[in-house]
Amino acid sequence: MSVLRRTGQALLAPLLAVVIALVISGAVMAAIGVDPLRALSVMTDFGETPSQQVTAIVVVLNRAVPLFLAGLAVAVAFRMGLFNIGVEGQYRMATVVAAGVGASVSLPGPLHVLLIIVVAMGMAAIWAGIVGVLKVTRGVSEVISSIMLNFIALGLASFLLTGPLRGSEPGASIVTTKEIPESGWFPSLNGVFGALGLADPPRQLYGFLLVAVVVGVVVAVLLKRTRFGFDLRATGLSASAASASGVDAKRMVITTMLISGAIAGLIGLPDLLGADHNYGTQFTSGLGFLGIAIALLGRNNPIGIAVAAVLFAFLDRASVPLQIANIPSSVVTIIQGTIVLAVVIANEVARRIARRQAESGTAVAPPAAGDGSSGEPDAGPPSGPALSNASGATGRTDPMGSAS
Amino acid sequence: MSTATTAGTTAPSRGPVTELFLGGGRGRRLTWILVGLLLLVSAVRVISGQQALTSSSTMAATLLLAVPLLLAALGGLFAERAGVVNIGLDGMMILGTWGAGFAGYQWGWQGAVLGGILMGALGGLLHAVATVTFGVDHVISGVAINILAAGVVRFLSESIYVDNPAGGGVTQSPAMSSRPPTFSLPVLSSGPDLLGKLENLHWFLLSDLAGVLRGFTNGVGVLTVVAVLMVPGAYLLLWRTAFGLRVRSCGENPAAADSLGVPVYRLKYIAVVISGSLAGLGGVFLVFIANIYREGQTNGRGFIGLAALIFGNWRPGGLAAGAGLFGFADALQLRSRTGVVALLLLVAILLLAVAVVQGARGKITQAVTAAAFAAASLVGYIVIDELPEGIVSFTPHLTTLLVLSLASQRLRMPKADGLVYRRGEH
Amino acid sequence: MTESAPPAVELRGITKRFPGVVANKDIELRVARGEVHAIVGENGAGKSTLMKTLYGMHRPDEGQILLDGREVVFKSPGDAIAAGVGMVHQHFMLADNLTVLENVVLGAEKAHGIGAAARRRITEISESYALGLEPDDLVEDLGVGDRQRVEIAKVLYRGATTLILDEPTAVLVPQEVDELFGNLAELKREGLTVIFISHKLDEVRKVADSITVIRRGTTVGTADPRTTTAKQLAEMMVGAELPTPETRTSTVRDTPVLELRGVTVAGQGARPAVDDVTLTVREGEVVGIAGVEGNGQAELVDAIMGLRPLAAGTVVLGTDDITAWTTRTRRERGIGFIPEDRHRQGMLLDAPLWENRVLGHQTEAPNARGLFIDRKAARADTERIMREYDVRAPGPDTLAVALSGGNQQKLIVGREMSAKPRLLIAAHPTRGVDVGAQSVIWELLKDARAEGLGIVLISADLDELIGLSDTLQVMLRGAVVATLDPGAVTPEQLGGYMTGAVAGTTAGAA
Amino acid sequence: SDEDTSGSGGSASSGGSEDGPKIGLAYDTGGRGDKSFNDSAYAGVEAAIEANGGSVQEVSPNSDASDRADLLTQLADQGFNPIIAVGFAYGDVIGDVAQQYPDVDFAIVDSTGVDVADNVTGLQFAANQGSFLGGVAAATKSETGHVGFVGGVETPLIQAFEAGFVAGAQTVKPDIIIDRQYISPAGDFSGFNDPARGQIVAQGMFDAGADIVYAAAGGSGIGVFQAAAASGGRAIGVDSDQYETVGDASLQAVIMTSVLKRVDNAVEAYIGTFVDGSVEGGTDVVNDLSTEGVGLSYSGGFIDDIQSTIDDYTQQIVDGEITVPETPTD
Ligand SMILES: Nc1ncnc2c1ncn2[C@@H]1O[C@H](COP(=O)(O)OP(=O)(O)OP(=O)(O)O)[C@@H](O)[C@H]1O
Ligand SMILES: Nc1ncnc2c1ncn2[C@@H]1O[C@H](COP(=O)(O)OP(=O)(O)OP(=O)(O)O)[C@@H](O)[C@H]1O
Ligand SMILES: [Mg+2]
Ligand SMILES: [Mg+2]
Repeated sequence: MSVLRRTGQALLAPLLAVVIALVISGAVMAAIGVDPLRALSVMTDFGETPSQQVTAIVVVLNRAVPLFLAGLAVAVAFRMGLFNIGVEGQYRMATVVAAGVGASVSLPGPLHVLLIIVVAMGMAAIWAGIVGVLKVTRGVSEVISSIMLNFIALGLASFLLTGPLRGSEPGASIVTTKEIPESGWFPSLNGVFGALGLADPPRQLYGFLLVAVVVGVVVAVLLKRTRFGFDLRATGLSASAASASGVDAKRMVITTMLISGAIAGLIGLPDLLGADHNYGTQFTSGLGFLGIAIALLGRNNPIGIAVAAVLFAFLDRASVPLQIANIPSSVVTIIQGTIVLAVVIANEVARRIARRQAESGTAVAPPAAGDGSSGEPDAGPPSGPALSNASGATGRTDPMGSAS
Repeated sequence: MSTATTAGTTAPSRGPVTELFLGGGRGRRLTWILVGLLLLVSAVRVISGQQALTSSSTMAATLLLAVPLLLAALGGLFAERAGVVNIGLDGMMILGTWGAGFAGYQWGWQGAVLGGILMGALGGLLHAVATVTFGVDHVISGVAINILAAGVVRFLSESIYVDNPAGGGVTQSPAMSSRPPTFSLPVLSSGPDLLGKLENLHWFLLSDLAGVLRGFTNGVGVLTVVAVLMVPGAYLLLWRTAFGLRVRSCGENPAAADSLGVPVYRLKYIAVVISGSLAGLGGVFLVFIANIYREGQTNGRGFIGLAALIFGNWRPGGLAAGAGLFGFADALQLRSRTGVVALLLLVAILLLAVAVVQGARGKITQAVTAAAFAAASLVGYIVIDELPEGIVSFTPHLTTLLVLSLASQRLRMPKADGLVYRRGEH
Repeated sequence: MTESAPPAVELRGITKRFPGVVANKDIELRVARGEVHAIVGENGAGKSTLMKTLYGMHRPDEGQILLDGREVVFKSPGDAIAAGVGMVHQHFMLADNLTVLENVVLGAEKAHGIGAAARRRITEISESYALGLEPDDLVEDLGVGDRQRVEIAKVLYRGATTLILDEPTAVLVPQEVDELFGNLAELKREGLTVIFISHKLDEVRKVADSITVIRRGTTVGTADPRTTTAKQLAEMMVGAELPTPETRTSTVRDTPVLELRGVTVAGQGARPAVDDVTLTVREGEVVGIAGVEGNGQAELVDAIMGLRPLAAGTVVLGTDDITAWTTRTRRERGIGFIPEDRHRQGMLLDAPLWENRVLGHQTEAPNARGLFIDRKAARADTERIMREYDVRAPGPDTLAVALSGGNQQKLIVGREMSAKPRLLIAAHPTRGVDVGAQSVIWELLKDARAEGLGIVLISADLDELIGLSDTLQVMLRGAVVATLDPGAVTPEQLGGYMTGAVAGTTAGAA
Repeated sequence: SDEDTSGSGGSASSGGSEDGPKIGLAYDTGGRGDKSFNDSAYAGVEAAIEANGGSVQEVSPNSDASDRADLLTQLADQGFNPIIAVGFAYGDVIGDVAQQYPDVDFAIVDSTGVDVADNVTGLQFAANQGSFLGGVAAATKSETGHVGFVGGVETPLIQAFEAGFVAGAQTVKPDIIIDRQYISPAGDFSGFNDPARGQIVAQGMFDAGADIVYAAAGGSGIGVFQAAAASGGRAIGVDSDQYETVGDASLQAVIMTSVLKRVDNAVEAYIGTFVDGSVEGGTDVVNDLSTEGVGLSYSGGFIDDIQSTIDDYTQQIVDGEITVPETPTD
């Protein structure tokens, strides 16, 4: 009984969010004379042939992998109350440098890939580390420094690309780095489709998906099960209590930024190692900012982030068939925005409903009665207290900065 | 603040020179800092021959680049002073540009002002509903608004401008039907243009001063004037009126304000809507420059505005300085790649000063670090003629970051900034 | 106190429910005009809730509020203020970054604006009630006593005729308490009505004209302070005996556990926050640190815990020089810590109890296994602590924020004791804790001391300090100005040393 | 699939006959209504439909343009043929997609089809030649002997504009002063969409004494026109005839000419070859002065008086007497 109630309450928020988002998006569509049901059927239509359907799934997954990594990078920092708005610049620097290094060495397959991954993670970690170091030694707010470093990364990457790392011919309209030799490519997972008896799609399913899954699991374990993760979350919940408990706040800021950055370094690799094999002027940008939305949507929890990433990827893919069906594709952007808002609003509403239920349910004296059910409604924090702390920490020059 | 108090207590032992520079409170000190900076820049200009450093043209560009940041930052000021972190400034600015474009082509520049403010205010209202009424985390709501704004303007343009006989398209509006007026100081910066003549003589200090003054007084748009006046205006409103006190109390301790009968929710709403309006006005300013709305026009300026706000320690004067510094560095890099190199000389001199001061205070590590960086800058200045576009493009950002790390000032955000306030639970 | 006049404040059948809790149930309260009326009760009895109802911060689910016999309905504190009710909250409701003036005039700008007229009025109030306030001081620079006077000034500025004070004395030293009571007497003479909440029953008996006792959310009766003893009051509250902190048999051994030598901590200005402090804590010894808040005790604690760098001096734990150790190492090697502000330093309010049990002991059994947290063992051990230390909460997964202050404190004490420390830093271990929980905590400290634990005790409660300590050190402006024998000093004398009224000596050192 | 549910988008010309080509048109970011090459491409398609019948489906990429490959794939899946990708940005992905749909003909504007796939035709433009004429016009018309070039983003494509402009101007007046400035570096595409920066960069040139500034800056170009209007200078537009598209009388007065890139002609011609069945994949169609794929506009009549000079240089280039550089020299 109580288990049933608990799961019901846990599902309440996401369900509510979906309903709210559907209602708002439906209203928007109706307002512009689009039949929402038709739009929905267009969005969920993955094509007729098995090959088309599998392709659609591949497109969604390929898009979801970098989004997932971006969300994860943001979430790790969020969990300790740091707002890493600089993921954008971190992965850009990582990708350009990794592409440059990857193209300039020749190694046997797995080692080559490993080197590229390590370089990317290292470069992004350094870029994120600057933010951490500036925060603890100079008291510079991580928000401002990471915004600035995003722009600096943009310029620096451009300089590297058009200068020392330029690999494309002078006349080519897209400037790129030199192509990474085949030993540095990440094999696709298309073999899996054959094994599952599905059609082999024309598009390559990024093998990097596996790396993303592993990273997700590692982060989940790190945060939930380890002493380090405990320290990290404790700092996010209350920096003062954490340092009184023996957490070295300065080191924590830097370590967290390094981890967050290292994950950010992976964001560009699915494309780099799985499809493009070079970094160029057309390399996908903006994933760092989307990562913030994904992290928030996934409530900073790896599984939630995975779901959010797939959802966003699904919506992104839908923009093409919508256009083909003469429905404005900006509908998709509006849906994405509303969903983020809806999820958080739904969390709030669900929390209030749960409280009210508990209120009418238990009407006995003080909480001394230890039967376990009366305290239940409080057990699910709304959007994660780490978040309010994260924003609270926005720009605060905390005691750590003043010590020097 | 702390320097002020130490200065106060050690007053008797101070020589007349120190008294001249540091006495007389904040106003005098500020004046001296400005004079010092001008002297320094002027010297660097003469040494490097980079006339762009203080030309009226660069100053005018500085103003153009700084004003949208200033407006966004002022918007941020209102929201954050009321305790609501507004990372959605950029989205509200985007809405403002669209509103200005839409109203501007139909009703001229006055319409554009209203349209932009209105759209920005709508964005603010949405943020207020989410954060204040629903208690949604401020960062989440802001990020969502940024995403949403981009979608909404694209969508609106798609439905209104495509196949619109007045022109426009998915990414831009038709041109505004009238232009906002501009002002110049008669005689000095227009007509006989005495300042312009003086500037062109390239005299030490005098020409620099003339350049700066002329840049700020020649062909200045209405919105620029309004925006600049808003800096003291915001100070007076927030620090000298009951309304301002109430707003600030919401950002410092909403529970306390609430317990005194201050309508916290309503004030937060008002402040966040003002915030959105100001960001929207920043958007209007951008539309005024181009005379049309163009998608992507804000180009992340809302975020820079937020940075200017933090840079300025959540104070009107400070954020104006932040926006100004950014605007100057940006203007310089847009105008002259070689001018940027001259900045290295400026940096070298400043760092050298820091090294000397720190050395005198006995902070050897800091002094050595500063001196090392000073030397590096100097070498850079001597060796480099012109920087590649990629490097030059981030001059303003790097400058902001450097100044922040150097100043290492104790920034202090409103205490309850970003915290969701829920009154009781009922 | 004529029989015919209606009471200044009357609450009838007030019931207030919170989710899962009935905080007030059918409460009756009558306060006559011009009297000082005390409300006493255990932690979580519902006193603050009741006062918040009277102050319009929330509306009662049932019941009526009558002022001077007329029923009123308060939709907000604004309504209450308009009706002449003012409240000074248990947790100060002040904006640190605003000036005294701004804090006072906030919400009442209509009266005298926010400029010169308001400044004049505040100075007037400050002078006539001897509050000693500077309108342009930043509140964050003020000490607790001053902050409280700002709170009172706020209420008076609004022309309140009924004044509610929620635990006003918890953080004050006797001299300040006396000053406060002097102020109250002044107010009373002016015809103001004062309702005040306190856990210090002697104090209550001294100052109150009448007393209402609340237990488990409902009124259990009223008492006359002249005829009721503290013991009787306590029994009404909890049905238990009034505990005393007395420990007279010395358990002090020879081995020192903690030695501070010339410890100096830099302060904000030129004067160090902790100035050349040297002291020794032996096994089985409680060293009490007395001092008016803000005289370096907090910084001293930070220095011992490694939370603040030393400008000079050494800290020795047992035989180890720990000056360079991290906080974590210090805790691992046997320093337990009950922080002054449990919400800020002692707990993760938004985390479940078992995580709070882990906090500060992340690396120790049973919480950790290797680099991992042993969630199961930590949960189980939390349940043990809850049992052994009488922490009243539904279970280890309850969020800490849902516990009352006393229960939070018991959890902290249990957690710190579970690690079997050599040295315990206990800052205000019973602040705001009701008499029942207080006695539990005192017993725990005494038992641990008997087993050889060295304790540094910091407290604003001088009875507690004198009763528990083997040695007393008085801190004034960062320096130890006197070392006293707790057996030979009264709270009043101690207060004299703390405020600097009596020059420092080493009177009757043990 | 073309139920008439909405008035917008590609249904406009779907009235064309069933038997004509089903054209897929994938825009660059900005999409239709950009008053520039996207619109120009659409105009070409429209003209082709006029001539040959058929219908068109337009699609635009998402905000970070990460779905370009998907756009082409889905158009191919839906049976559109030919598929025209507008903008060199498709160069990264078009090869892969085209190889998977060997029966579909693809064209890409501003990029190459050589060595990409057998069914991709590159529609290229000798923008440097057009810009050369722009330089000639600027140098001839300049009274101060000082002109400017504002580039949107420092990409090779825009650098070709710069190279041609500089060469043209210097051919007329070897000692001419030419200010050159880009708004944003390669990889940062904000420079195509920031009129404010365009204005500021150009204003700097006018303040320094330039009287004609060439704006190869996409959407930022309007800022350049504003600066010209404010300083009493003149500007040269780009891609389409901006005198016609700017939609603002005060700006029309300063747009001396525009360096045209006849994307419309190229697209129309390409569809023509498709209908003929004479499409040659794996090749480039270079539209230059000889094919009138690039050139100057004369709207407004500002440069009518120097038409003979322009024609003269045009002839020299066509004849190969002048070789216009493609990359700028410092
Ligand atoms: N806003 C609230 N939401 C839920 N429960 C609450 C709220 N405020 C108080 N309570 C609960 O109501 C009960 C009474 O709390 P109250 O603060 O009135 O106690 P108190 O008598 O003031 O205690 P103390 O002596 O510790 O100050 C407690 O069980 C508390 O947990
Ligand atoms: N939002 C809330 N949800 C649940 N319980 C609450 C809430 N707000 C307050 N409480 C409970 O109400 C009680 C009374 O709150 P109050 O602020 O008076 O603290 P307190 O118990 O007196 O603590 P302390 O003794 O530390 O001052 C708290 O113990 C807390 O458990
Ligand atoms: Mg209470
Ligand atoms: Mg209490």
